[in-house]
Amino acid sequence: MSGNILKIDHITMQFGGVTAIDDLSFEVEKGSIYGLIGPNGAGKTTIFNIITGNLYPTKGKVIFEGNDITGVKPNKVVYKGIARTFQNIRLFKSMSVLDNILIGFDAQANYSYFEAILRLPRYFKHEKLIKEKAYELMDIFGITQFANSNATALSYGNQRKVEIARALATNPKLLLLDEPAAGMNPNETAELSEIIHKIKKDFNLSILLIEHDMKFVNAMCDNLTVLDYGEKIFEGKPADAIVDKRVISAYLGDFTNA
Amino acid sequence: MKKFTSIVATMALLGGMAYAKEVKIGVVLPLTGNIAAFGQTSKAGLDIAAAQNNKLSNGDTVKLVVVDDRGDKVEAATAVKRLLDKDKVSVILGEVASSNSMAMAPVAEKAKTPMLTHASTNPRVTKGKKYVTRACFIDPFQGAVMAKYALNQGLKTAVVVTDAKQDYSVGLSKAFKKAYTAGGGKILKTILINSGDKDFNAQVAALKQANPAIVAFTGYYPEAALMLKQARDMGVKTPFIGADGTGFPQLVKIAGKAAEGFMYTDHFNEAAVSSPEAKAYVAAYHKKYKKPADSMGALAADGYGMIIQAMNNCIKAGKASDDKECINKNLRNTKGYKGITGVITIDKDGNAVKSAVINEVKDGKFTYKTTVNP
Amino acid sequence: MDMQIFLQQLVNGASLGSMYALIAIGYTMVYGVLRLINFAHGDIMMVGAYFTFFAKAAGLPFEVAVLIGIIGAAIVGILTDKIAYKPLRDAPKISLLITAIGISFFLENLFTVLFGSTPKAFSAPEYLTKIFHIHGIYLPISVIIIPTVTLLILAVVLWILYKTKYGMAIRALAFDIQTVKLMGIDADRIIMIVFAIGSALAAIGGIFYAISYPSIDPLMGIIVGLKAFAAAVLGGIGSVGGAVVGGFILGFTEIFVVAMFPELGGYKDAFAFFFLILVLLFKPTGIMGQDLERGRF
Amino acid sequence: MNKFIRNIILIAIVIYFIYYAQKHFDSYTLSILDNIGIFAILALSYNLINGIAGQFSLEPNGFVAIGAYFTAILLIPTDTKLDMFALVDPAPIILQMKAHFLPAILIGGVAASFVALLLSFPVFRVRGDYLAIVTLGFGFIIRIFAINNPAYTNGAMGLNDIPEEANFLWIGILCVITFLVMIHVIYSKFGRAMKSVRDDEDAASAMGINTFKMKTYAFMTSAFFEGVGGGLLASMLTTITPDQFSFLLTFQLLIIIVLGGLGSMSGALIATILVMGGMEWLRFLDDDIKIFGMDLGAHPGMRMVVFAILLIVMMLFARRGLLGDRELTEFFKKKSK
Repeated sequence: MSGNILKIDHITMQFGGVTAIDDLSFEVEKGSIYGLIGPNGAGKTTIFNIITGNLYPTKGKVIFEGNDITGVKPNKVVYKGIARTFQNIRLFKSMSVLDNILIGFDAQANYSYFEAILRLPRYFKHEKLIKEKAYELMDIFGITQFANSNATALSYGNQRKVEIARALATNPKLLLLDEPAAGMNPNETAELSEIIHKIKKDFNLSILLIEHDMKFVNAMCDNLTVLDYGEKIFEGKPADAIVDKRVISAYLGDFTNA
Repeated sequence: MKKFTSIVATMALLGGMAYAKEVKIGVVLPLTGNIAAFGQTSKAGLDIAAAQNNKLSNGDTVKLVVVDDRGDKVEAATAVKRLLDKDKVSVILGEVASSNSMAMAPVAEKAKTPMLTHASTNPRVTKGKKYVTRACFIDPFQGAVMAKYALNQGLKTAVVVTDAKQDYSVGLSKAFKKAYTAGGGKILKTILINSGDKDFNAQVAALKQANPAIVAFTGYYPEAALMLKQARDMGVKTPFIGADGTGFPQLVKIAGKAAEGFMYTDHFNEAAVSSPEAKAYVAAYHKKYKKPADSMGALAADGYGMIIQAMNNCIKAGKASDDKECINKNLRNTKGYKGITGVITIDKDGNAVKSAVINEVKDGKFTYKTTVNP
Repeated sequence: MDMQIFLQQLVNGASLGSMYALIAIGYTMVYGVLRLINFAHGDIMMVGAYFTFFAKAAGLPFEVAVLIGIIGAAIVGILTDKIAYKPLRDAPKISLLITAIGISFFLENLFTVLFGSTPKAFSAPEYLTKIFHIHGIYLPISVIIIPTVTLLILAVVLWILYKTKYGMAIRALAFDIQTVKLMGIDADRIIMIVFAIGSALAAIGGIFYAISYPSIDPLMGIIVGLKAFAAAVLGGIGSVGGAVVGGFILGFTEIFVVAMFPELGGYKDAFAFFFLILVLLFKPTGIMGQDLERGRF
Repeated sequence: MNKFIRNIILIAIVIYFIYYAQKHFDSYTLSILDNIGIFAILALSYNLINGIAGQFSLEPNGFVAIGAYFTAILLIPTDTKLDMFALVDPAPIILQMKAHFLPAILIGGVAASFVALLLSFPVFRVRGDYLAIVTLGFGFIIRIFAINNPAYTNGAMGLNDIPEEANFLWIGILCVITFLVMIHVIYSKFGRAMKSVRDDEDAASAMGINTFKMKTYAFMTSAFFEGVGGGLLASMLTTITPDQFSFLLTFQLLIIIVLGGLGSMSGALIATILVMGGMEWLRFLDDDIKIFGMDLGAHPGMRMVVFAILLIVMMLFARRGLLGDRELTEFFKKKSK
């Protein structure tokens, strides 16, 4: 593979006097699945928020495809090719599954406000186009049957799928998944990892994921970084992480449970 | 049913005078809302007048259809439409506030229905209108009366208090200033207030600094009362003069001792009435409400009386009592109508030419001082 | 502006600010526990003033009438909550806001129907309306009493909030209604207490208002209520101290700006909002407020 | 295409009704319809910012005022203006402003929309209840501004003798247009984006939605039609004053859209008819009430008391309004399934 898609360059994040992330660096190789793990409060989601522009780091840079994207607004980051999901699924609760996914296609529906109001041909053309794409996506995730149901009426696992499909709709190069397997039963988890591998291939994606579930991470990731209290305590292959002493001591509780 | 109607119609034709019909007067008043006090006092007077005389010379009965507009222009205009279309009234009586009357006037004008406002003093209410008439004098006259009276007392410097929210007050201030300056007086300052305000300490301080010989207050009574009180509390002894918007018993109740010596121009004071009609009205008012008759009620009663007279004149001329054109013509040609608030003559613009009275608060009562003729 | 006028306006501002502050406390407390802009709060103030007026008109001594006014307003406040707000605890916030507006309309118009809309003259006993004249400054005794009583009341409210069991529960409620329920505290009862305190304070504000500006009408609460609400937001809604600060700032601003620039007199009612917008733009949580989602007192 | 033809036929029927009403109804009925039509325009557009985009704002009275004043100034003939401005002379620009009815109405809308654009920069810095109070303040300030700048607005006296060019034909057709525009916005990517901002602002921007832009689009569209509604109101009433545009107007609209179900355009239409019609129908309560020959006397204000009670009861028992956030058609769809 040819180099990095994402580079976290010496990032420090302080809230008030508290250091949430301390001088963190790592690189995500293009086409790989990269894991970011660590106990609760280790600062994993903070990193996501920095990458997506929700937070501005105290120090350091986020480099995406060789460009500095530190502090680029969340909605602009999406256009650069980064999409994300949330730890506690955040679907648009009043909208159908289809509409939720169509939100992801927003930028690809290329018609203006006035064209929408006047119902000019471009409106019909582009709406049709993105709807077709949305159905394709739903087919991949096996959620087509729920297209017109309210998104929040679905089972937890299906909601997770909708959320990933919605993120994929933005046509990302890098997908950030925040604990995708959280709250899923083993069957659902297995199905999910299958889907993730499939979309990675089909859409030519790189994936950065946060996880708790060590088994899941082992099965998924090419490389990973272990965080503890904002500090990197390990970087390398999953197989090596399991035997690393610092990781074990920091992570013991979760380890044994997993 | 049709047959029955035609029988009735024939009988009516044959019977002539014997068959009495009902003529409706639509009344639009602010019975609720910010200026409800004006509407309610108007209605009190109107009720007295209607109880005294609700028959026309041909035996037709007059019925009042009273509608509340909440002091709102939109409601006032809608009310007129409702009265015209639904209740089929022949005349409209009302409103008090000039802005509401101005919303009503075009509707009446368009429907070619006479409208008589008893208390809207802004000149623009009747301006350019063929079917709108009023039973009260207009602000330029009232402002001039205030100015002349102040100057005659030797009070040559004035501060004008204008209620920036009331067209009535703005128009009146302008009229006062014009007449006052023309008469050799000097306006030191104009102080703005907003109706609904209760705190006038800052304005009173400004007033104190200017130290005029007289304060011309052109707003309504709730503000007048509070401002007077706060002025006297802060040691301001300058006399105040107001206009018809201040002559309400609540002024004295709210301001208490501070109201002593307050002068104002008004349409009417029951102490000054001389005609038997006016005396009868005052007596009936006392009997029913157990309080002194006020000018809003008296004006409303006069408005009612003028309409009755116009209808009777129509009957005399052989027209129907509900002939709108005829009623309007007679209203517009009212000359020397002996009303409760004085002798009323309508000029070519539809405005009443009549005298004003000047009252003063003495021992908590509105005492009559003098009458000023146009 | 010379010293005399300055001092004069200072006491006037303190007195006006006190009334805004008293009413603002109720707004802020209800907002703290329910996240509700209680639009009917200004009308509760009117209710308090009217009850006092009628109790006095019925021949009761002024002090007793004041007590009746305060208790009456508290009862109306509690009833408002029980009838119109409590059934909607789980409903969207905006439904609650609409019922608050409904209650506001209801109280204003009910009092109009019952007692007419003509302003009534509110007379206070001599000892509250006496006027001192010191070095060219006119001091109605009320302008001394009102701020003093306000500060005393503030002390009592803060004492209740920080030193009593109920106060702790109120503050806990402001953070999270669910946790409070889990802790075994009867949330509805605490909310009732909040409404009682808020309404009682509004009634005191209303009575002070009626003493200072002795004319009361059914619509008297609208503008004052709105301004007090602006004061509460200005100080940081949810914070009792903030409400008082906001109230005083508003009172002083209104008095001083008009005194210094009389030509701005017409804009007086807009100050509250103009000021508020400016503050919010630079410090969106108000002067003493914390994050909106984490109310506190 | 079937649906398209059906919609065309529906619109044609509605427009024929409007035309028929204008020709044959009496002026009282028409005035009620006028009121309903204008309030429907206002409620529909207010629903876009509050219901669809979820930005709880309380400013429509300000935009209605802007539209009304612009339209009025453009319509009133120059000599009438000279005659009318009693407090101070009108500013030269006021005398120069002149337009025909339709352009005047549209300029009113554009002016309101432009103010909305300027306002969106500071206003959308805050969210939730703060947004509500800031926008409420804006509406308040607009009114005070109108009172205190007599050279432009004739101050508290307001403007009179506005040519009465608005009739039910105009109002009805503009109401239909408003409804169509709203529906077209809602069922497009913009409507979806606005709803996503309402549901979860952070998630929306994580999906590439420019939330500020969507709020501003909703705000400006809302303001445009509120301005148009204001212009129609001015021309229908022929007279306007600043006090007409108090927050009571906003509250009335708020009641309508919440009653209809926030975010539901057909709900807003139904609620407008219920509220405006209801206010008119309840008028009998203010008249003398006679029961079994006993005259209980008139109780002015009773109507508003009953209205308030009805409002509270409705909110208690139909919390999400009449239609929730769904459109009427969605109910039929469900049934047919």
